Amino acid sequence: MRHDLVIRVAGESGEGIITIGETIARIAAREGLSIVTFRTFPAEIKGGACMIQVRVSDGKISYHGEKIDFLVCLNQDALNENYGDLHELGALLCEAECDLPEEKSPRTVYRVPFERIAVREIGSRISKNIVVLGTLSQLLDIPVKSIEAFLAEKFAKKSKAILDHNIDALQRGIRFAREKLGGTSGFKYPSGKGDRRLLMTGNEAIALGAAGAGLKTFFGYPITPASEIMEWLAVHLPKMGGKVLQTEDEISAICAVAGASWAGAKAMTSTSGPGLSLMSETLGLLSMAEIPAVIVDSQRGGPSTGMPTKTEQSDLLLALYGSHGDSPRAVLAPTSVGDCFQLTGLAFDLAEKYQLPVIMLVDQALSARLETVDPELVKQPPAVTRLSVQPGADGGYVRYRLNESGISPVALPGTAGGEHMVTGMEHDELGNFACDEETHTAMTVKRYRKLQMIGNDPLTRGLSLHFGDEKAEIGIVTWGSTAGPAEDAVRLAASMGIAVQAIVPKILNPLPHEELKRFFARVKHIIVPELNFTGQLASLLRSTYRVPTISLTKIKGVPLEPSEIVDKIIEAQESLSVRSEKRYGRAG
Amino acid sequence: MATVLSGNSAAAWGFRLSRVQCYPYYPITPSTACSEQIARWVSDGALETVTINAESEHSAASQIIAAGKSVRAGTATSSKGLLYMIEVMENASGGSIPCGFFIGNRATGAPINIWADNSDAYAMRDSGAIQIFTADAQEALDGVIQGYRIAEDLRVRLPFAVNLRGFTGTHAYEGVEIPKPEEVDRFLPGYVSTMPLFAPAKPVTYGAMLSALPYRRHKRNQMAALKNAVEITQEIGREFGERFGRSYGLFDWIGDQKAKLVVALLGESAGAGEVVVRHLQGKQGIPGVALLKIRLFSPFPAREISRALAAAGTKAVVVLDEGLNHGGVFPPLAQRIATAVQLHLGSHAPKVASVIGGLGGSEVRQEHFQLMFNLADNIAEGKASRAEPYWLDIDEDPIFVENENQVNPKLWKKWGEVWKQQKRKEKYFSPLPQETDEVRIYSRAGQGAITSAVGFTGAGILAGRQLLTVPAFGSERRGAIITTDTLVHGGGGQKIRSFNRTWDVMVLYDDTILYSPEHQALDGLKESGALLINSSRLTVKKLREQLGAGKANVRVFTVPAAEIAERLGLKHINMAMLGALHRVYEKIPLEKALPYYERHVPKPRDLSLEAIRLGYAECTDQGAKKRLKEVRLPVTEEFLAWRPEDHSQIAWPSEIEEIRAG
Amino acid sequence: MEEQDKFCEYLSGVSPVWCPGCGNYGILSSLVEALGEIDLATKDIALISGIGCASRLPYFVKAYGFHGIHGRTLPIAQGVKVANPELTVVAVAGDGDGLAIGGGHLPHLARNNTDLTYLMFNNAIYGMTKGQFSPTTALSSITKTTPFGLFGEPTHPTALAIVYGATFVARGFSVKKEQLKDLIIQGIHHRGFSFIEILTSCSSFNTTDMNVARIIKRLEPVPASHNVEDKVEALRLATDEEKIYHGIFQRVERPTLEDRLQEVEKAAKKNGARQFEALLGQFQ
Amino acid sequence: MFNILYNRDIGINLHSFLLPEPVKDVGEYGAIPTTGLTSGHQGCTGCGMVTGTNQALRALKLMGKHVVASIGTGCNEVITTQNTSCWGETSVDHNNFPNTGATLSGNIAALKALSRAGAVSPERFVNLGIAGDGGTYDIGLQALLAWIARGEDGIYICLNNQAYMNTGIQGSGATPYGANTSTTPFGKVVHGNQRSPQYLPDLALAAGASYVATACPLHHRDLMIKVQKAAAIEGPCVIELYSVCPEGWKSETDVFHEITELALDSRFWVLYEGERDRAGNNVLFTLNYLPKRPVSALEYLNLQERFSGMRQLGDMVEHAQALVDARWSFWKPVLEANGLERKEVGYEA
Repeated sequence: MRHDLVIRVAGESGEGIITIGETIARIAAREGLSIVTFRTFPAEIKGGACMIQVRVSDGKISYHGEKIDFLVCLNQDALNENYGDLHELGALLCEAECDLPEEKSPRTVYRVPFERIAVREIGSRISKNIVVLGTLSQLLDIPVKSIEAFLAEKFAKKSKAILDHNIDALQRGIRFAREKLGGTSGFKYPSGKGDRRLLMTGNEAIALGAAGAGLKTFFGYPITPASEIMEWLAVHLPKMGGKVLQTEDEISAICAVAGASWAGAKAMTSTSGPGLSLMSETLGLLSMAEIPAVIVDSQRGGPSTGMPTKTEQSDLLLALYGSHGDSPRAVLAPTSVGDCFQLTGLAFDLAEKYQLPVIMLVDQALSARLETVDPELVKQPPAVTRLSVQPGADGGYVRYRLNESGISPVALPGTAGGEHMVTGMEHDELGNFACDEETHTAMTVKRYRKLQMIGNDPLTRGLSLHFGDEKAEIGIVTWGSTAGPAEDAVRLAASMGIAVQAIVPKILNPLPHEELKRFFARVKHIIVPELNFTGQLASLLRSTYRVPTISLTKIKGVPLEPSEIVDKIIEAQESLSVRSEKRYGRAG
Repeated sequence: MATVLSGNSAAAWGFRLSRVQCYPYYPITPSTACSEQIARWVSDGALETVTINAESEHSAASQIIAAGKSVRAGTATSSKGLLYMIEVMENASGGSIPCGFFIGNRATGAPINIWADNSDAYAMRDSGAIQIFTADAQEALDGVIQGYRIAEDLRVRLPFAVNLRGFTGTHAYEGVEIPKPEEVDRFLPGYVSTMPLFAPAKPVTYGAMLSALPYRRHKRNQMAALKNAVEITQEIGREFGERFGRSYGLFDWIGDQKAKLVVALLGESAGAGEVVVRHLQGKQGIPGVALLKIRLFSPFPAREISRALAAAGTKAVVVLDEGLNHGGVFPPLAQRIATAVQLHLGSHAPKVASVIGGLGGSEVRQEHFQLMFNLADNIAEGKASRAEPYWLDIDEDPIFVENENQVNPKLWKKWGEVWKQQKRKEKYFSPLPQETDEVRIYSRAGQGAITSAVGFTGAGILAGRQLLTVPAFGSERRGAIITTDTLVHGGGGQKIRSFNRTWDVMVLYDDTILYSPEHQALDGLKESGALLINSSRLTVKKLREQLGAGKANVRVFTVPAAEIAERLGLKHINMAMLGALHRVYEKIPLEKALPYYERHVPKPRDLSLEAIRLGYAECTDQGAKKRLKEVRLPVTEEFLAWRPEDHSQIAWPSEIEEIRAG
Repeated sequence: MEEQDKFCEYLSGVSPVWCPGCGNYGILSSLVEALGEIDLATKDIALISGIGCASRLPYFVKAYGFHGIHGRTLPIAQGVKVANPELTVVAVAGDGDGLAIGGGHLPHLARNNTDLTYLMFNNAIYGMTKGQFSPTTALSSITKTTPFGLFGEPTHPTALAIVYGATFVARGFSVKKEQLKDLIIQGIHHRGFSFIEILTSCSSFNTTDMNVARIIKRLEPVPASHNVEDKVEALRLATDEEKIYHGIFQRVERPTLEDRLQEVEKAAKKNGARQFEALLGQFQ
Repeated sequence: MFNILYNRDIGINLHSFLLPEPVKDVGEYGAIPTTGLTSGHQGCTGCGMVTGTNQALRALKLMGKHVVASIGTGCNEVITTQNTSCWGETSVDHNNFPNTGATLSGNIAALKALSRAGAVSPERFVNLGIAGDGGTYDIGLQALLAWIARGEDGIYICLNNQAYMNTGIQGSGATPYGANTSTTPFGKVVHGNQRSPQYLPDLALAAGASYVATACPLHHRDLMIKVQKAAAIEGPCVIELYSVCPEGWKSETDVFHEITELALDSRFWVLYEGERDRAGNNVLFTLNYLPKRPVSALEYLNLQERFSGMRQLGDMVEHAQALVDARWSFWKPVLEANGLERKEVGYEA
């Protein structure tokens, strides 16, 4: 049976809350355990409530856990905010003076005067979080050696005094736990299998994936929650000969990507909802001029400024159709940090191979989620570059050749004899403006057949997650980070005796028609859980496949929880037995 | 063997064969082409003439009269040009200089009008020159040669003018026999000046000032000399007939020898009259009718004409004048005939009526002659007629009036009585049979339609038929809609020079002409006719709709001439259209015409011939198949029909059901 | 190579679509002559343009052309230059394209000193959309969208470029083809962001305000004494009310964006270039 | 137009750079063997025109040429062909008033045609056109300039008596400023001819004439030499003769000499020549007569009553003097070359 532990640390932003969470995650990952984290950010720039929830498990997990086993609150606000999520059988470690709400008291409460230890005994508030670590190491039986090794690494560059100072704080925490709290809490830290796992956030995985795919030029504009991608690349891409440039706005970024890609470099930008809206005109240009480009959209609460630090999946229709006119683009949706790495590589491959813009939809939760990734996954895939040609001095080069494959070979600027025009205007094969009806029809067909070819491309086959009982009549279709809670929900439902099967397509344009059609044939109910108000995937499926989808939507700025999905499943279950008589005669 | 010449070119040949030695010229429509032809020959060295680029007609005439004192000189002019010359013409007739003029008759005066009538010739009638009126290109050529022979005769020694109606004469292309130079030299010896200037031994003075006595004696001699020209013209006309097979006289009497009714006129408009006369001859209830086509207008052969009328027992003569005698009693020709018959036949003189028509390019049509013979009939029966000229085609003052309110009361007050007696007799208006095929080409100026029609005429003549092509255009250079009419006649027998204006074949060089309200192009097309259009846009089906019910069985042809021209890199579509015309009008087969075209199409000859063949081949009446505009894109229909996965097709639910079942 | 062939070598064969009498013809031929004189290989020229009459220019020149979207000439051009520094990038935009919708990008390109040549065709009207006012239309003008006279002060593109710190700022006039050709040549040779405002006439929609005759009367070459590094003097010349100065206002040498990126790469590779695998360490 | 070159030496000039050798000097008038017009013409006593014509014909005959004269209507024509012909061995073709140039051109063409046909040898003949100032400056100008423009070889002589004399003294294009004629009367408001005169040599040169000259019968050698030159030079040559007309100028019939001398000395009439080499487009100007003594315009005007009104008005005289001085300033380079500075005749500024 899988053993996992859900720890949540909450408190005032700036008190090193996140460091506690990341340290636990890092140590677990080094021991081969699976980690999924979930963190929230305060809207304010400095200060304000924030929390990080770390789920450690020795099995394969993809969700940060619904109920908390072990809650750590460093101030009263954090306690009031997070107390509700604590499992009845969970334990609470909190600042000494906090007082607990009456109506529900957890089984065990540990009160530790962290503030007093840090300020008065050690003399520096900032090392309070190390004291908490020390306490936790005892309560959760986390090997102290691992913590000390991690601290040594973390402060290696700093002076020895600071390291000692932190070790001292650690020891104080340990001592206090042993002397005052009775040593252990009953929640056992799972023991790892030993083969180290990589640990990274979604954004880091995307950036790494891009670097691996041979990204040459990155143009971006800071926007929560995507900025980390640019920041990571700014540090590491130049090492590989790449260039990163922050532009004056998203429009300039995406246009620079268009220019750079046309000039022959693999180019990418990353942004969030508001940025993608600004980029929509250029998306049209990219698909009209058939220029490869990768655009990452880390979705956040919308519309407009919305909730910058909150997660949502409400940019789907914008990603699919955003731009005036029929402008084809591929849309991918990673479900996990591992996916983030792999699908970024795939995005570059598709863009280069089919010469069109590819949008990768992640959301704030996934972007910020720290998760372990299997090292084998993180390999540099063979680089795919666009079909190029050297026309030679005699010229006669035709950029938008209407050939059988539908993919016109490209003469990169600088190639002799390849002089040509790319344009946003409808054009003939040579690239000169031509607005007669035949040309427009033929060229639009040429551009849209690419989606069909992507659908049939082995690269995108088998890109969907399948879990649950093949024979179940209730089906779940979801996308992106909601796959995690969906998977837990299926497992939860199964444990309640309700058969459910689920499919999570990772490519949303073109949709994997065959897989989805076979899935719909197998089920009677199709539940579509997603983090947006209008049920965007649900309406897409309904319009594309004319199937009666049941939409489950949530826009609270935090991911769906398995229990919410299971409630819907139960509801479907009951209605199924009633309605099936009406429609299908006796059930079964 | 006949060559296709326009009236102007024929006159130019006249000058060339007469070995004219000095030809000053000044351009004026419609006679310019004659001077251009001479200029081309001189610059190519085919003609020895000394040409002078005069700065005005007045100077040109002065130069002719000066040079005429030593060598044979001549030029061509029209309308206002002739009026400038008249100021100097007296010096020629007064100075007995036998120089020659070819006049393309055209209206004069305000308002300006570039089309034909005789007002310029009439303005010249008092300048003392010989005036010969010709009816077609052949007569013009022969006229010039005979003109020099008459003028240089020592009994005459006066200048002469050969007149041909503008456009319908000067620009009409037809088969012309060009006599051999040696034969003409025998007929017309070199010119010897009686008082040469360049003879040091005999210095002479021209243009001295004479006081009253010597002046009046001189004038009398001059008149006598002009009078001699009547008899000499007849002599020379007969001699020309013996040498070249075409004899000429003072006038032509066409129709019944014993003609009670005679219509008299000058020049080219007689063509329509001849057709009417032949049609009316021997008709039941129609007395003898004849057409008096007068050739020698000045000196007017009064006695000869009077004697002819008397011999024919003519009772009534209706004279058609294509010009005016401002302030006079009758227009010039009518006045001359009226006085001639009065003076020569006294009480036996036939009654004379005057009709004015054909002014400023107005057309003298066949029905006008029917009107005039009807009028003559009434007059012959003693019905009253006007002592003033009648007018053709003037609605407010018609020749016959059914009822009073048809005309303005003032006019009725004046001519009511006459109108009452003048009755319209239907027997004169029976429809005329049409022995000729008529082809009309609508094109835009500058498209080369005339060149193609002239080529067609030449080919037709080579194929043994008789053709006449008459272009009609305004003063525009480029772009205006112009018409080019061609008449095709079976060949032997009477020459026909009159259009019926109902077209057997109509050719449109530009499909937009269909929509020109002013032209109503399709109205004149015969029921059994054929329509040929240069168009790659309009299909035969669409054209049929345009034709409407009335013309259901009209054969319709389209030819993509513009594309053919473009393919061959030719500037004009006229050769392709010519080829297509042979397809539509089979009576002149292309095989017969090709030998002619090999020598007469415009350069580059091979491309023009190719265009003719392609025009013939690609002319179709099946309705151009909707050729997909040659898609530049190498894609198939299926490709264009492709759409992204459309899972919402009607059949869709079944697909899920299928999988469920499957 | 005979003069004429040289000129044709740079023509793409697509015949220009501008109205007869348009000033752009002069600019096109000046540009082509300039390219000929520098003897640039057509394969190394990238012509970027936005939307508008001016932006149709790349179709007529034999080179790598990018006809982008309205106002985004500069960002696209910057992307091209960053990705492929060997290319000689010439960006083309009109006054509406470059100063209205695209105005926001100019300061940043100038700041980055991206090594490209920016030709702004200033005919003080929206020509392509047939006669609306543009940021440089004179105050008194009546246009389709200001039937009762304009309500914004016209901007001076050259002044803007100077203020934004462009390292090469010049102004030419489509009729003065010789001087314009020299300016373009110097602009291309200049390492860094060269901004050339080119006054041009719109024969269809702006014959009053941008009337060639009236401009020629006010035209005045930049005094030889002008110090091309003196920004204040350049600004005064650029915004002079009566006289329209043409010539080079500013020419300063500053490291280009490419130089900066090279330095960044050098710094990043201080301890050796890194392959992909080397990056994974931080996640262990 | 053309480059102006000046001939340094002043006086009668036998040479021309358009001719290989100089023309024959005719010598004393009496000793010339040839005859021009025959007697019996009806010219007025003291008429300068007939004398000019006569001298021209005699000069041409001296060269052995048979003259074919195309003459325009005018005083000269009417008085010499009244019911007879006084033209002696010259063949005359009087055509009409406005077309002297055209008639000349016609006869030249006839000569060309005849010589082509081998009927005559062209050098035997010279084609001469003669007309008055009205027939040249006004009604005949178009024909004249067109003839010159066609570059046909011949001579055109204009007998300039400065008005339409035969029809009763009407103003013409050549009538001097201020002169009183029946159509430019010296009235109270409008004082005589307001037009400043044109100058035929200038018009002829502009039209492309090969040789132009002014002459007057008083200097017969100068006149006859010029006529001979004109005959020898290929291309159109134009000579304008100063023809005294006592009738029209209201002067005494016996002051033919005095008027001419005053005209020359007061520079109202300048004797000069212009020779044009068509290839180089240069025109060499030669001044043939230098005024012997300074004569004011007033002095010249005094002998002719047509100027009686004008003489009273100082400003008009001044204007006339200004016209003359302006015209004379053309010769400044020649005068300077010869070191002659013409002192202004003293009259109040």
